[in-house]
Amino acid sequence: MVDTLAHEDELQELFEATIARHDRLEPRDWMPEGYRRTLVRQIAQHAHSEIIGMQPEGNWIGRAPSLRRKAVLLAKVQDEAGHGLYLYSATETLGVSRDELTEMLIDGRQKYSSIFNYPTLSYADVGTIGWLVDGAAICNQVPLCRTSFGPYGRAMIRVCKEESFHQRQGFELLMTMMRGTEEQQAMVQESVDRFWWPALMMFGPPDADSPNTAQSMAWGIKTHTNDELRQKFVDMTVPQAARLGVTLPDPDLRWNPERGHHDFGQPDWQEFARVVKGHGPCNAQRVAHRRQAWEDGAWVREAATAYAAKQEESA
Amino acid sequence: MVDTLAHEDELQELFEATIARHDRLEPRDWMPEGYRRTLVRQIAQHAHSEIIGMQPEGNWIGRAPSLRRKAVLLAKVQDEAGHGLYLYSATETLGVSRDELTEMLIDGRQKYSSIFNYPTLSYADVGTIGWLVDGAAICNQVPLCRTSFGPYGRAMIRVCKEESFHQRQGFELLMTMMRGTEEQQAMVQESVDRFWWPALMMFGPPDADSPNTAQSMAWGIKTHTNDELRQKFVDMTVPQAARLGVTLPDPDLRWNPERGHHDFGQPDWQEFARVVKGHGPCNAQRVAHRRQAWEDGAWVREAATAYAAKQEESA
Amino acid sequence: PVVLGSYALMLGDDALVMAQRLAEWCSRAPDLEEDIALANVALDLLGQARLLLARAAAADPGLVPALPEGSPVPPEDRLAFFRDDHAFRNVRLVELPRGDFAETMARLLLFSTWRLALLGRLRGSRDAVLAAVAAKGCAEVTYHRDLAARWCVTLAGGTEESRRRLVAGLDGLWPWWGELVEAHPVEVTAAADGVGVDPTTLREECEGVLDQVLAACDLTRPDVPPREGIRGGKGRDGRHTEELSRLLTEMQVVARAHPEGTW
Amino acid sequence: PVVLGSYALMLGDDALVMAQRLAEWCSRAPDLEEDIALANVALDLLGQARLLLARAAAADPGLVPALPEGSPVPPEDRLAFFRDDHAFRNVRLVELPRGDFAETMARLLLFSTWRLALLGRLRGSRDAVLAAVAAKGCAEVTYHRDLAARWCVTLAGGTEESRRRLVAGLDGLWPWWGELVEAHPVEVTAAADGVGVDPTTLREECEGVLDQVLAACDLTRPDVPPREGIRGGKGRDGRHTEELSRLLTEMQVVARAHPEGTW
Repeated sequence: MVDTLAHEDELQELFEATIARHDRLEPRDWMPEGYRRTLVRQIAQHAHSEIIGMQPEGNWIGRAPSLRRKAVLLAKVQDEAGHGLYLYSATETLGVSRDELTEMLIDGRQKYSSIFNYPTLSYADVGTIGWLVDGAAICNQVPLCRTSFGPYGRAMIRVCKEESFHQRQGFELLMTMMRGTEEQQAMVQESVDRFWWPALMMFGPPDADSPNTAQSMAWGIKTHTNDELRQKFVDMTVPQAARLGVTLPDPDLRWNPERGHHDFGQPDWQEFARVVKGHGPCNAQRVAHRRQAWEDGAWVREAATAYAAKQEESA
Repeated sequence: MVDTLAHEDELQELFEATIARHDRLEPRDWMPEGYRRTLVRQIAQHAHSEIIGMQPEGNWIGRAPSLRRKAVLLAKVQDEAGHGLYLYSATETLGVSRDELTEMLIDGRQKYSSIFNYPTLSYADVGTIGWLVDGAAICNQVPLCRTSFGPYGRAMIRVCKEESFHQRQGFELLMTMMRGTEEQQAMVQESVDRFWWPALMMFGPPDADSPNTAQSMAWGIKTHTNDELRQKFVDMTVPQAARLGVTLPDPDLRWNPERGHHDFGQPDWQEFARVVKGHGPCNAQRVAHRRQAWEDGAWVREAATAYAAKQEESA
Repeated sequence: PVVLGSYALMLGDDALVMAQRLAEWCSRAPDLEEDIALANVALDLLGQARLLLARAAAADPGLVPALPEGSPVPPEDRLAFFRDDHAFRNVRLVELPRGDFAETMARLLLFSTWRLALLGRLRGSRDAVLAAVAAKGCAEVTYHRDLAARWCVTLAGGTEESRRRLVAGLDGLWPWWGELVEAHPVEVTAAADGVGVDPTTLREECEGVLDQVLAACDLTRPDVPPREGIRGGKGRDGRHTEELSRLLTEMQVVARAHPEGTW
Repeated sequence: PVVLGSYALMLGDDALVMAQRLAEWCSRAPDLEEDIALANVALDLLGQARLLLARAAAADPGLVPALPEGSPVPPEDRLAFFRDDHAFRNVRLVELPRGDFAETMARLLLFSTWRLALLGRLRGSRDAVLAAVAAKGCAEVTYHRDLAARWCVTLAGGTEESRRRLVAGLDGLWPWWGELVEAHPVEVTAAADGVGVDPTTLREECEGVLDQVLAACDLTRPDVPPREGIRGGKGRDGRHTEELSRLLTEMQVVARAHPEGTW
């Protein structure tokens, strides 16, 4: 027992040295249980967000208003499924299977990004999600490409590359619509009005209310605080909004030359808390949709397993 | 054994006398097994036609183009459910339950009018079904108000009254549409083109190919031959078509002053045979829809039965 | 008249959207009797919707979508068929997918309990049309509520499966209930003007009735918080679920294809 | 060019409607891999549809619906989004509801077996655009057919339930198969002109392939006659099932709400 502990101490030192060097940990390396647990939770939540995130945009695939836009949208939602796949693979290297995580998602034991609990109400939302939601996701995720766990960091590199392509596509859709009819322009503005505050919430609560940030930063799982990332996002987005010709619905939003940043108002954090707790406009619907697909597909997965087993037997 | 036969002979005589007097038989009266079987089959087929007939029109309730038309259509389809109810009640007086008959319908052991195996493809079809299909049904059914079996005859009186109301409503919809835009007029003509021949098929095969007609007429279950009724329908419909301003799609259709009737072409009886056999455009769909509703509702019917039983127990 | 128009629109949209959902049951109900009963409820609500939308259009012609010059489409149909989802003012409860029979009856219980209380009070409206619609509607909605209550009790006391489904239906719908007894500024003003009813004043009565029905079901009110709105807005503000635009897509397709059509 | 236009329209509509149905699986498939695979198939077919509809519009501008002067909607989108169901020329097989996963794979097997045979021959079309679409499409549809065949074999040899569902899917779809290998006059003329393929000449090859897959499933071709048309007409004549207008209602709603929109 004493030996094991001594051994663990050494391993802990090795681990900390790796983190300190900004080197990457690989699945075969020893890691503290808390680190592993935090990683699994974070990667799973990210994977779930990709999968649940297919729904709000998927809602418009059938109604896309041109053949080109239909293909672009379908391909984008398909990419999200792909991101989910890479990320679930990263959790598998930590010993947790995709099926287990899916069960935790549909049981409500694990979360996904609260942004997807808001409905998509017009085709402009497809553009706004690309521009604001993927934009915010990129701000969150680019630093994760250098995260301390190898498989996660490599997955994030691929994800970020595709997300930034999606972000440009979203912006381009909105730009095209802003050059269209008055109704189209109004659709874009209305959509931005709905998504602005939920997009700011994507960075999580203010630093003062984010108790896990310090540990995650120490472990190299997180590299910037919520408020830092939120500020970065606002600074990046304001000039893009101007280029689009839309107004961001925040009367407190203005350039602060002293700080060299934009000042801006705070989202309704009580709303955020309610949505995270499950009471957002679409929480129940999103989880029910995922559960339905999972349950409807059970017989197919069983058939594939049974068929593979029979093939193996006869081989 | 000899006695029973002698007794049956007497009953048969009584039965035949009733038929000969054009009096009505009631459920408690003795009737030959063949008569009962034919009646059950005919009434059930009629009831099934009402219930399956809800689907082609029901297809447009959600899309009805005005609030008034939506209410008219919903009320009409509701009436069809009501007709189904009366008719199933008539079979119940012959000792066959609605549930048994429904099982026979969804198993394909019993038929319904082949007209409902054609799709409804535009809102004009709602009018055309009222005008032509209900019109043909009335021609078939008015004589049945004097049919030899009491409960059937009484059900038919009520059904016919409502059907003729529906027929006028259908005609009125078409008339309104013919006063509308060019597109609406074209919709009406296209719909009439599709439904004319199937409507003529509703009277069944030509007399020469209708082997059961003689027995049914002898029993007072049927009072006119298929061809007589078809002629009557054509003669009734041609002037209505003229009033509407639509063309009936039959190049052979013309007034024959010698016969005092219209001459007309023959429907494609091979198509009729194929549709009756189950290969029409919608047979599979109609039966599947009915089966789905029946199966989806099983737990509700079971719950109602269980609840009633508990109430009885505790009473 | 602007407030009256917006208020009538709210009550009309509630009835219209609920009727559209209920009519989906036609030819799909568990039994012919229920098929007929659900069609009856839908027909009553359609009738109310027609009168209320016509009243809305008369009170505030600015609400009515413009169509090509000379279009014969009457104002109530323009409102029903030519507005987009964000111009609808119904509570979100009525636009949710129909669900199974238990969910349908649970929703009808919530909706008709509330609407009966509302129409009861609306009979005293200073607007004669609203008062008349309410007077006629009370008898109709009493039947709807009884139908729903009877079925809820039957399903609760029927089989294990029916009870499970009823409970699931109630649990899923309860978060949408609060919206019915919350006041939108239009409702508050309409109440102050003596033409409408402030729905917050109906809460106690309605929840009392619901508690009675639930007690007969051997159930209690689900303990779930309300569904969030969007930017503080809900159905009455034109901020709906994803379902409404799909519902309207179907409902409006023929009318919109023929803006100059006569039906 | 009129025949070429109508012919390209038929092949384009087949691809478009099939893609619309397949895309319904997005976020609903049994597993992420299948979600991605079905989206791939839909994307390939969407791409084919775009090229074919553009070819149809170029060959016969008379096919293209008119929109308000100055509308920026390109011809292939006008064809996709502004025609009514009776102007669509797809076979009815592709418009049927998606059904379960087994039915989807059974349908994809029938459709892609046929389309692969067709595109293989169409590579020799005298029309350079059709020939190029066919050449590119062959690789795509080979993958579709393999995917479908692999899943049919897996489901046939998986569990009792999966086999039952596959058989039900095949039985239900078979009556619609005949329509694919029947010749419409446009197809006959296109074939005679050297631009198209007479589908009756594909029957033997296709049914040979299907028999092979079915043999691997330990099944034989269902013995069911074809579904009747309407007044002798089927999908190629614009006489469809009730499903197509519902599918188009969804597909076209946003585009039609904005006939002058830029997307």
